Amino acid sequence: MSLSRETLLDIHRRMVRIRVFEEEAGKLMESGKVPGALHLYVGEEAVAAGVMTHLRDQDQITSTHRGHGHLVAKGGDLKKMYAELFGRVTGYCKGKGGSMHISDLDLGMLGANGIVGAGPVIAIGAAFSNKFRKTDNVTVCFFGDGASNEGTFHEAANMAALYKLPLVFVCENNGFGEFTSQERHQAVHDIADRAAGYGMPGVIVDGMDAIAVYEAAGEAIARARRGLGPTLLECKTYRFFDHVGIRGMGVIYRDDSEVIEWRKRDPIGLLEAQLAEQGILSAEAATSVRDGALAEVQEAIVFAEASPFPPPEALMEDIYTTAGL
Amino acid sequence: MSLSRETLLDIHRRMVRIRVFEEEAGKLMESGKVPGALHLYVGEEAVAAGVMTHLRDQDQITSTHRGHGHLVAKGGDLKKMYAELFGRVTGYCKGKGGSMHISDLDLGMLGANGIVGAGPVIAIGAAFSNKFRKTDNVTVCFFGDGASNEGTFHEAANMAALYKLPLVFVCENNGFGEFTSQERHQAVHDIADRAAGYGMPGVIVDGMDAIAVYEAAGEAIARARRGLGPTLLECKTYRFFDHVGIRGMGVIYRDDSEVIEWRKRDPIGLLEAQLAEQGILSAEAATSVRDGALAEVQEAIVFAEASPFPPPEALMEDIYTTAGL
Amino acid sequence: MTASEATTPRQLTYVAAVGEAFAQLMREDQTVFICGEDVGLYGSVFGVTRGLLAEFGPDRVVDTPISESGIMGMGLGAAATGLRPIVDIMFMDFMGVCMDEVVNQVAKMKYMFGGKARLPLTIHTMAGAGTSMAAQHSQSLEAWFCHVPGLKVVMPSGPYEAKGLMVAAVRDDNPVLVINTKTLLGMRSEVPEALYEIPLGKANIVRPGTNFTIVAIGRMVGESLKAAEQLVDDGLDVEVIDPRTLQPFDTETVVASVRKTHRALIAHEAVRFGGIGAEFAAQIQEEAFDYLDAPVGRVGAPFSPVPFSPALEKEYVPNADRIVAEVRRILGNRV
Amino acid sequence: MTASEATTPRQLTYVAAVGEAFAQLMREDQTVFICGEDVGLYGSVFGVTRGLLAEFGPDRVVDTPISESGIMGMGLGAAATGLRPIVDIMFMDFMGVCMDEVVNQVAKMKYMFGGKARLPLTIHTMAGAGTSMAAQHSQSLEAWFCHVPGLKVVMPSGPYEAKGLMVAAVRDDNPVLVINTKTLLGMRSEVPEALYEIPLGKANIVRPGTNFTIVAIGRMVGESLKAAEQLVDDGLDVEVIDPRTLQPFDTETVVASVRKTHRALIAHEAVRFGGIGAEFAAQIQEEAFDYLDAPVGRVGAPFSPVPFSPALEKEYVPNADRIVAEVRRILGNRV
Ligand SMILES: Cc1ncc(C[n+]2csc(CCOP(=O)(O)OP(=O)(O)O)c2C)c(N)n1
Ligand SMILES: Cc1ncc(C[n+]2csc(CCOP(=O)(O)OP(=O)(O)O)c2C)c(N)n1
Ligand SMILES: [Mg+2]
Ligand SMILES: [Mg+2]
Repeated sequence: MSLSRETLLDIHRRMVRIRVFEEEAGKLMESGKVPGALHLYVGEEAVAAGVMTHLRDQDQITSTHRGHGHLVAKGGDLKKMYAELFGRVTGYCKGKGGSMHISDLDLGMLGANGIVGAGPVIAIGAAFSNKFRKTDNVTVCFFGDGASNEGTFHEAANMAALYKLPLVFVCENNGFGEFTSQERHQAVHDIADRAAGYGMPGVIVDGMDAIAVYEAAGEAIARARRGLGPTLLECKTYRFFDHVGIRGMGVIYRDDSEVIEWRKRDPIGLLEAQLAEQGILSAEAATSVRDGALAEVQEAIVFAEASPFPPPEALMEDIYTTAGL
Repeated sequence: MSLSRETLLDIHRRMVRIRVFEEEAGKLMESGKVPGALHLYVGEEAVAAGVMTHLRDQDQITSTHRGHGHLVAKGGDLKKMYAELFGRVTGYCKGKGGSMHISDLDLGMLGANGIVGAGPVIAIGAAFSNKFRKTDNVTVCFFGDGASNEGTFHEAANMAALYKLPLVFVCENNGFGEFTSQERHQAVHDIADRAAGYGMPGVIVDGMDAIAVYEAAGEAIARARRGLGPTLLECKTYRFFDHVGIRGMGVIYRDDSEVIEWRKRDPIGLLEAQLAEQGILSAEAATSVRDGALAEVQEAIVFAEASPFPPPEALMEDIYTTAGL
Repeated sequence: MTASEATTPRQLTYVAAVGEAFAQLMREDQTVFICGEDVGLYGSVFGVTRGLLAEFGPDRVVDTPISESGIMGMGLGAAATGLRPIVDIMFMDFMGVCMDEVVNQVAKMKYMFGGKARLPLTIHTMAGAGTSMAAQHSQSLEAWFCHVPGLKVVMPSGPYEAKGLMVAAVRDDNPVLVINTKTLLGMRSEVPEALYEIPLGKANIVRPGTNFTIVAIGRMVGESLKAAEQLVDDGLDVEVIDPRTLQPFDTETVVASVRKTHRALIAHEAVRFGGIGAEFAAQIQEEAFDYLDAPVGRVGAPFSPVPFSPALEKEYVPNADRIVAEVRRILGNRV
Repeated sequence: MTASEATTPRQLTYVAAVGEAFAQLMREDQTVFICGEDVGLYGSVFGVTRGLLAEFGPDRVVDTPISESGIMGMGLGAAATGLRPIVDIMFMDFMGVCMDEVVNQVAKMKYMFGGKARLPLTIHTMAGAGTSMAAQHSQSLEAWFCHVPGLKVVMPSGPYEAKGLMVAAVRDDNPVLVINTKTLLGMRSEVPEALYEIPLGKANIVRPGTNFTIVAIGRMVGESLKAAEQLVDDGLDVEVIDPRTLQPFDTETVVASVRKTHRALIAHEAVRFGGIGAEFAAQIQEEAFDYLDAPVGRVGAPFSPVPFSPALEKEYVPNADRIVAEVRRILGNRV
């Protein structure tokens, strides 16, 4: 599959927007301006961008606690996203969800989730619904290496294969479940090895290589759209920052050398080199993409900070659906 | 591995005792004498007997809702078992557990269980305990094909392989989860295929052939004792009776022809043929084993029916451990 | 709506009433489907889905693997994307296996998303002891779910309620937990053929009375009616109220009754300590304190797991005699 | 035992008190081990197990995969075979993921086996809102577990209780759920260095008073003490009682207090509807009906999921002002 110029630039732009969104969000959290805990996606941008570039608004995704990147890549409104992180009424969830529950049902983004492993079983429901309604929409379930040990993944994988659901399980294997490295939480090296036990293909891809992710995801998604059933796509990636916040080095649970090695394969740097080589993106162009994203993000932050907090009476609203919605 | 005469006769005797125990229990349930629901083991005797013949009293097993066969094979006291089925105070659980919770901690039988999939996670605890206490005891976890779709199996399998626990997962694949055939509850034909996804060996054995089960179980148990970690042993077997009770044919969810085919490979008939061939067990000897078992069972039933029901005050006893035990 | 308004004197069993509600609702709305263990080919171990597969086919009557978390998640994901699922969890005891999906996902999604979700999801399950099924197949755990914002909880006390509340639950655009009682499945009563709704959140005065109020749920409604007869000799004219919906609870109707009768007792099958009866009693004494002539009594199961032996289980499950005794105890020498 | 009896005036934070209890208990009994997510190398996300891995090694301080059912089952299987496990479930909200293991297995095994099981299992978790962690990391669900026969439930209100109750819980031969409160972790108080037990099932009168009783748990104990000060001007001499153990509940101490003070209120962080306060209130009106001059009040969270926005969360979490207001409301013109 050779990618068009537009597609390549599209992927690149999504990745840069995620990176800038996360870097700024991280600073705001560390400075105490954004309340709560942020799980940042920096280092893993190629996965969200490579997959999401294939999706329509009607295609659903289930996300994780590390969900900003997924929503940005799915086309999320940065203003509403930042407003949510700040807990403002203009946010995606009117400030009621925050980072861990950020969502946009209109974009098929069924929510970040505070419960590890919650996504897979929700994803089979969305996929079932797509099939039931005779659409060719697909559902993509993002989950981590740590989440691959929750029983919910197992149940969802078995049901998806049994019902041949239009679903793709995208495992973001960043080598750690919180502060526990993969070899300390499972005896297998490749999570894709679990696919065979459910009767679905298991594919491994370099999660730092956006083009590789795009191609592998393309096949899995096409397969799902054609009604041929689910695929387990394992993306080998790495979390540059800490589990929560922005600190990436000098942590007790991994060596700085490991971080340095992975950073050499920064997914954005990697893609920009490939694009430069193909004469598709010059250094200047790359910079202007970043500047554009930064301007957008700064605008979103200004919007968010200028937005009001929800009024006290909002506390008891949105719990139940009354008339209509 | 060539089996000694004693071992072969031991296996045979265990199987016959299970068969007779279950047939009589089934009648008593159908006639309303035994309250509640009994899940009978008839047809699957080779699995319990082939595995249990390797175990010591100190080795633990976790069982299922279909647990009589496991306890009989582990050396359970038939009197206490029947008394429990009848809900009498002389029963294994003083009548508080019944068929679905029959257990004998002194024999390492950690209980039948009313929750499908409950056993695997309890089994890793027992296995962890064996390792922690530096014993070479092993734990065997029995579970069904239906249970293999519960998240608990997945979590336990992963943890057992990760910690290299002295544990053997014995899947009793009888082709049905209640009234749903295997091809209608999972997309894989061999549950053993799931082992690779956890980093443990997966072995398939003819669950109607007691000798084959004995040999395969022997290797897995020896491996566990040597500290080399868990094995997933899938035994292909069949439930001759209905999910609950004794009716086996004329049911909506399977063809009689299928039952008839499987019954041709009745595990007891199969073993007796093998033993006759080797001149180890004559037809007469086989009959006397059965007669002996029947006498034992009848004695147990008389004991049980003659036993008193628990007194009302027993209702509020045994909920908490007070002084000591 | 009371039984008298029923359009026909037709009698139906509880199990048939539930099954009829399912079938009629599936005919009415093409987005309704039901999934669960053995709900299709076998028609459910309790018989509540018998015949559905034949009429609606495997796309809408879905047999599932034994994966309660998966089943509940499937219901949630489908509800969030435009369908109207009915999820069957065979025994209420198994709700523990999918508790996270029910409590952290189903109940909270709408709120966490700032209201931007419509979740017309019905969860159907079977509660109750008395069938020699022991500790893991006999529990009544309604109190857990009534404590969870985002859920509605109903508990039918008979065939008429079973159908009417199921219709209201499935048509409701919120997650509703329908708790049926296995020992009531054979009970018969008048059940209209037409689709009818019993409004959620509205209690039913089953037996009007003047000087004592019994608030009973599920199986205890029938037991309370028996108790009421026995208490006539005590000079008590008992009003029996069936809340029908436990969440939201119809405080108004119950409090109005107690302000009239001045004495009250709550009866449920669940363990007494921490049962929903505690909430009802607490509310009654809060709202009707100055009207109460005696403490609000509670009848529930003792603080033990459900025993297997019939000899113990009959001591365990509350009944009319237990209710009568408790009424007399709390009235003591106050009568 | 009250703080004054402590052997040394040493001050410790809540988090350090829990950690010290773990370490001392592991030194005392070689069969004690702790397992959970990131309890080893990282020392737990709350810091309660910091230093344990270094002292006791990986066999006794076990980092687990993210598999709550597996973790809980591991604790149960180990307890049933002679060990004394401490299982850590990071946030109480995650109990839903292993609810079956806790409720159907851990709580019932002894009874189902006719008493032939000894289960010295301690389950440790963190509850409470107020940290902008939203709906799935902020719940207080103690009511669920108090409703389950076979479990004991404790909820420390400060560092002294955190250590003493943990010691009692781990030494107890039954499954005990220890619910710590994340917003109290930084709180300091006098904590004896020696291993000491706070007896399970015994309430503590934190502040003696004569004409009003507040029964408060966890974080609400401190808030109630503040409220008591504010209420002095109302002519109220408030007695504040911390049950410390919720299951079994020390009805005796609480009822004795109310018979003396004639007015009572329950305060907890959990959702008010169906909270453990309902059980306490129901028991008080049952046991002290003739002594009550006013309805038993309850303060708890409103009936909504926990919101993320600080602007809403501060409205959500109960506090001293809310308690004062509720006391005044129930007394109305009765004072
Ligand atoms: C059921 C549950 N258990 C534990 C946690 C705490 N927790 C939050 S994120 C996380 C690690 C998840 O690891 P992984 O799935 O690999 O995702 P990653 O953070 O690496 O992106 C854990 C243990 C949780 N939120 N939910
Ligand atoms: C959590 C849970 N879900 C459902 C059930 C109802 N149930 C009892 S046995 C059974 C089938 C189990 O199938 P399998 O594991 O293959 O064991 P088998 O009965 O075939 O021996 C089911 C669904 C249960 N007891 N527990
Ligand atoms: Mg990870
Ligand atoms: Mg089976």
